Amino acid sequence: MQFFFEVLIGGLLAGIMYSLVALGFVLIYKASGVFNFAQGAMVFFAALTVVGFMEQGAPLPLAIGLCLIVMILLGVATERIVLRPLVNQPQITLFMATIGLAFFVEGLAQGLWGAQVHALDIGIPDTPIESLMDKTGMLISQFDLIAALICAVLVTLLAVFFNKTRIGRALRAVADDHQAALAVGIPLKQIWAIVWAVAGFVALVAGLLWGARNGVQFALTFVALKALPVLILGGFESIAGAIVGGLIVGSSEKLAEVFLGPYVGGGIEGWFAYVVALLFLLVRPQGLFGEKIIERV
Amino acid sequence: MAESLDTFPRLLLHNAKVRPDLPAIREKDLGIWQSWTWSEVAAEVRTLACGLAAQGFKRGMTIALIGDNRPRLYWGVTAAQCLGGVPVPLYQDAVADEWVFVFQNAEIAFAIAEDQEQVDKLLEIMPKCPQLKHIYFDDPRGLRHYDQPEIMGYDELLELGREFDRAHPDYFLAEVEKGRPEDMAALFYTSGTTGNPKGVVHSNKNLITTGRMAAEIEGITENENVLAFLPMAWIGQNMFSYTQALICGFCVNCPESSDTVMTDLREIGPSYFLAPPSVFERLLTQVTIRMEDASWLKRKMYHYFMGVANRVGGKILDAKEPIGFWDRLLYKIGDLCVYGPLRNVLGMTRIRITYTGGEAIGPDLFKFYRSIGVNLKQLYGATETSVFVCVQPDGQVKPDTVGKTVGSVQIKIADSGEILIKTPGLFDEYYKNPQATAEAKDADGWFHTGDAGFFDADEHLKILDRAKDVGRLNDGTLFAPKYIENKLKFFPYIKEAVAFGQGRDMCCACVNIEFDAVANWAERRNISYSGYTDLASRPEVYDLVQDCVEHVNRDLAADEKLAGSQIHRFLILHKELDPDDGEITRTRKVRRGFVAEKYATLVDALYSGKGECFIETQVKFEDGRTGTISAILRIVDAKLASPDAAKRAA
Amino acid sequence: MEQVRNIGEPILVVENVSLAFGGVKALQDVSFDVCEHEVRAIIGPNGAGKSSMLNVVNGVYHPQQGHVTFKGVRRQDMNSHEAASMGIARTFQNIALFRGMTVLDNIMTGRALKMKTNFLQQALWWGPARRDEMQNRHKVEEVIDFLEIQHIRKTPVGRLPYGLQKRVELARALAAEPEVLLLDEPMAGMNLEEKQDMCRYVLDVNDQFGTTIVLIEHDMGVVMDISDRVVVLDYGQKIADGTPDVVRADKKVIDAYLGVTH
Amino acid sequence: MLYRETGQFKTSYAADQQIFPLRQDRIGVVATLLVAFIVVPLVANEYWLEAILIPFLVFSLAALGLNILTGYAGQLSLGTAAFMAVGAFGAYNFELRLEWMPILGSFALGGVCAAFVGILFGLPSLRIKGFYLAVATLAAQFFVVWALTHFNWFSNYSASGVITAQRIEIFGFYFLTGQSKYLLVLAIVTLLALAAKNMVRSETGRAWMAVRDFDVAAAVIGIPVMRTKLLAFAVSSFYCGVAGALYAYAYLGTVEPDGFNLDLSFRILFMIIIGGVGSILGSFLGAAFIVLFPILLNRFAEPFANAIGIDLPSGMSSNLELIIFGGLIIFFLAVEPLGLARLWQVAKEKLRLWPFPH
Repeated sequence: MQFFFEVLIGGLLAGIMYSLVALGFVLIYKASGVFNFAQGAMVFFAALTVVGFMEQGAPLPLAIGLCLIVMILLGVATERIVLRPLVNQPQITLFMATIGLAFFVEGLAQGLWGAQVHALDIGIPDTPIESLMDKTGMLISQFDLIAALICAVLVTLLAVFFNKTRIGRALRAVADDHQAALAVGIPLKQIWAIVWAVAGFVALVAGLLWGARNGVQFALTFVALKALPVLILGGFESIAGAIVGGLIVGSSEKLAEVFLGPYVGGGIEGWFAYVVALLFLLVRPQGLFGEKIIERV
Repeated sequence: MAESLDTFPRLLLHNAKVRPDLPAIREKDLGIWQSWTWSEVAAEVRTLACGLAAQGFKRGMTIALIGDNRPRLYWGVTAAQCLGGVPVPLYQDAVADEWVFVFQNAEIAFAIAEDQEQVDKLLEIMPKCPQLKHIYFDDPRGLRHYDQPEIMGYDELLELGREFDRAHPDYFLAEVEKGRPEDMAALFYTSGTTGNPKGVVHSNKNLITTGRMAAEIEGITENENVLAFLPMAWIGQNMFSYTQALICGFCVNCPESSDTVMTDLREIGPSYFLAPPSVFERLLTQVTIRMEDASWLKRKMYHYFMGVANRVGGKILDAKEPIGFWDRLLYKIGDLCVYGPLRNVLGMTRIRITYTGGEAIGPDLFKFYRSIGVNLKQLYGATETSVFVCVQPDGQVKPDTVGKTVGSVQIKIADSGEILIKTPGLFDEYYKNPQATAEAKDADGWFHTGDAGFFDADEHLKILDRAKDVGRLNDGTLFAPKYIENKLKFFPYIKEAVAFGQGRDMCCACVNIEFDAVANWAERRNISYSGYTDLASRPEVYDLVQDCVEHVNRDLAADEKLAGSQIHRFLILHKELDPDDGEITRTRKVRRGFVAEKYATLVDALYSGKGECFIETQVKFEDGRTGTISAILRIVDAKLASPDAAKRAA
Repeated sequence: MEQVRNIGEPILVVENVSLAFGGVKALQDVSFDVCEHEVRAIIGPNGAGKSSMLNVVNGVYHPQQGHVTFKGVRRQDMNSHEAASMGIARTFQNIALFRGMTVLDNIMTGRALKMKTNFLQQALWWGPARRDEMQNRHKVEEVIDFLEIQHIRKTPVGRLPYGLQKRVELARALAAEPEVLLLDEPMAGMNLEEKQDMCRYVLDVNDQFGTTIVLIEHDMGVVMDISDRVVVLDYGQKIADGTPDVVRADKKVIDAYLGVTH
Repeated sequence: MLYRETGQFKTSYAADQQIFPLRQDRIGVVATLLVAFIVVPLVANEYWLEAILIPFLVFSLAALGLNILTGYAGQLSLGTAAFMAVGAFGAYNFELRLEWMPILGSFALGGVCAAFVGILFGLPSLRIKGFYLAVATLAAQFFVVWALTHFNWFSNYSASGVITAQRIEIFGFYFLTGQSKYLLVLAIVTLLALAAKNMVRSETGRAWMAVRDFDVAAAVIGIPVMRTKLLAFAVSSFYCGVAGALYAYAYLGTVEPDGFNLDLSFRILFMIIIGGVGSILGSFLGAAFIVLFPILLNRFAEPFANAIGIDLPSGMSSNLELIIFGGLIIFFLAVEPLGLARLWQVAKEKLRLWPFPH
């Protein structure tokens, strides 16, 4: 039982990190109706950029600051070059465009900083929390816990941003109805640029955490693939959904790997979340927190 | 040829025997070109004739055929001829009243109509034409609930025919045997420019002899394809799509509808083609409009190569003069880049011979087609002469003549300048109108055409105008209105023109704009307008037309004899001249006298020096209702060119 | 010409149908019937539930209460495919053509239920599939001829003006040779001439093929001229039912509908 | 300009509905096929055949399969490579375990296996649309690759699932040279492309497109939406499966499940986006582009960079490739969503109307 909890908590903590990536998707989806497949590439890009700056001699905070600027520029450029020409296209077209964007960003990142694996140290030790181990005997990484805390703070901040600030409310209006938002004078294009910039920031945080944990390498882009089932579970439009979905995915896949994996040869982490999400879709296509779609003809 | 092929029914049976499986007629219907072979046509005609016989149609009776070009209407023509009856094709777009005289004059008891529209019109005139007893319709749409006893579907008629044929298996061939070449084969009503129409009587012999003569000269074979898109009531259409088709055994193609003629023309790609100048004009207008929308580079290329074509194209087609290597090469390149594609989009790639007839054609228009390699030739003839009188022989085409006489046709020029004609195809008489017959055909058998003209040094006939229209201004200057009008009409922006001047001090003109072309032009310049009348009155459009008029004036000035008849003043009419309003004939000839009378106020204003004039006109809409259009028309002075300046320029 | 038609027994009966989306009641206890060969109109102001009614009839929406009886088969809800195979075809208020296809292909889809070959035969093309295709093409061409859209046969529907798109949609429905044709505002957004044309086509269809027609219209004038009986809906409820003359004189209709819009 | 359509009229529906109604097109296609079947094998060297033409054809087939699903039936799939893998491993196992099985039969059965897997993963399409579905197909991608790696039976218990394709033998003839393999692949691809064209121009294809363009309307006129979608998944996966088998047998010879990764799926998706969504021709154009482009890039980028005095770091051309592909995808989606095929069509239209612009 103790082992079960250990796995569960490990899964939940990993799940929060999934949530963080998923949050990037949700932000953009809410504001512009785009399912941004390039979110993973942005995470990779952010992490690589920070490492790159550090390798050039910049201290961590400066590297993060510089990278933030780069990410904001990238977000704004994306809005300009990718979204604007594609406005009013079907969602699926936009989705495919972001796959193109993902390739572009990945190519750019590696082109700029090289393709080798970099280590990233952000000063949080990845060791088990001793007090916890002493008390319960569970091995919970300190890093995971801090990362989860950072995520939680970020998520809270974003929730507040969305619900309490003027820009946040404008964002929600945009998500509900583009035309109407335009009609009441909300500057759609600025809003989009802001959202992409915020998504860039989220990607940066995710990139730092994931990069510090697993090393900065191309595989970081796959983090985004993990986030997809999270979104399906949680619904594309819900921040709460992203969080709950992340927790479900993180915990269930860890549990499955540990308790189910041995029977089928292991390695099921890669797809288990998808199968869960798929089964879930069949029951509730709009996700946990999504709204039911009524098709009018 | 053992058997005598001297009547239409015999020609049909002959074709069914010697080329049973070649296509005789096609119709674009339900998306494809439905085809019938000669043997199928012969069988169908036999059944149809038997059906008519069962309904009491007898030798010497008349039958009206009304509708667009439809195979079944053509078969109706032959079926009637098989029984010794007389087909009377009518203009399908006429309003019902126009038919009354014809039905009464020809005592028509039978009619085959294309569809509900035509049946309705027939029902409308039935009270005035009590002898009309049988109406058959081709397309049953909307006619299901018509319960008048006179009305019957074509298919039902065929059913009767099959029954009749079973009961009297020898009847059909016996009737065909009874046919004589001298029998009346068809009645063509010419609307004329004044008075009631006259029914021109042609025998089998007239039509067949003439058709054969012309076909032999041009080498027409069974492999030709023609597109039947002109009214069946026009003798030219009959000659090309019926008489010569039966003589030579070639295939006639009926378009899907009048809206799709251009597409159908392109699909079929006829090898033998006849159209009045207005069709060629419309095609050229389209070319001009569409080219204007082309990119700068394409336009440049087009104009450059059209220049080349203008210089050498006609000569290459005539193969008369030696052309330099460089010009030949240029023309070849032009053919690849411009002329060939142009012929292709116009549907003229396969054309071997094409005639324009029915009206004089503007020389520039004429040259355009020849220069891009379309063998366009002028044809002179009349309903009364079974069409062919003069044809331009290959290699000797001159734009301002109508060519040499065909075969055994004789022409002499009367002292008055009028052209007199004797031909084996000369009509027998005007139906039940001996007085008119006597006026047109003198005791020696010469037909008085009413056209003025003369032979040039190469024995080519040159037509000036209608004899009665060629006149003089008060100062004695020669005034040939049609010549001036044709010059105006060559501009894509001008659709019709009427020139006045006979017995006046100067020449003035009323002009109709070509709506499509001017609308396109206006859009390009962001000129807004609310409709035809408004567009026609825009000052910008007036400027546009003024340029055209002044261009014509410069041309006229270059000719000593005509320099005095330049257009001094003109106006743009607020409505299109319309056959429904009687302003032009159904073959689109302007009725100058009628127009002068109808628009007397305008003509007065033209000559009184007023700057504008109010006019209100009655118009007939397509559905027969009438209404009025009124407008204030501006009248504009055109600049005259001095003969010397014109000469210097030339 | 006086129309001579034999209006038959009820072919379609709607009984006490209620439909709600979430809390919004689109239809409340609506009943009416449609007789064979008649032209039946459903009118009412915007948002009266007219389109919802059609959507219930051909199985796009499933009512919470009530029944629809079609050709003697009574059921609470149909699915669209079933409705189509039983002989119901329809057009939509906002044109629902297949925008990536030509006019011809669009109309050919109307023959979906009449096609007898499977995809393997079609992959081979030669033989049965080709024959099947040709036969159905012939039928489709008759519809094209009937609605006079020959000149646009091979044009992608997206390039057509609105009025023609409406006609193509009607053609697609007709190609299915339906017994009942549901038309959802066939004349909306048309100019007078187009409306007259459309009226003529609707009447011709009814006359030529004996098709029963249920039509929704916003514009009362047109409907009154061409329908045999009219149902009036307002706020999801039936407020009148009868011949055009009866309906026109109905006090409730005048209040609810005429009073508002005219 | 080169088209002379005048006089090409149709007297039957069969003539009107043939694949290439224009004579000039028919001549062009016959000429292309003659070149492909006769001239190319005679003049092309082994490198061209083995490294360029065979993969081009194999990818064309896979793109064709994806295009059926995505372009015609409108269901986006990101699992193409998985279906190819099923085809490859399916064919391998049929060939391995059934001695009497002719190789073409194995290819076809590999395709059939892929079709079944396709139907299985297509089931969610009955409830979900758009990128939800795309995500569902990702599940296929990961699951299949995992299953093939972890269940050693599929790879006959080889390490890490690597399989080596058996030799291709038909009626005693061994397809060992590039030339013979090329001809075999070409024949298969030609036949399957013809079959695909036949399907999309008949009721099957119209139903796919109807479901793609407006599923509610499709249902209302009697098109069985579920069956249509599943059929699209099945046929599409069959094509991908056969392509996968050819990928293993005619192109690489040795494959492992990881070779059929997400990257390959994306590559094939790019082929149809660049080549033309909803176009048979586009599948070929897109495959040609994606196959040829990196080769050209490799060959010309470095000399070019050297010429202008830049020293390209190693691996740069693969990054450049990513950047350019990504950029092109965005470019095509924004500017010409129907891809190269559409450009070709526009050019053809222009030639037909020449010298007029419309």
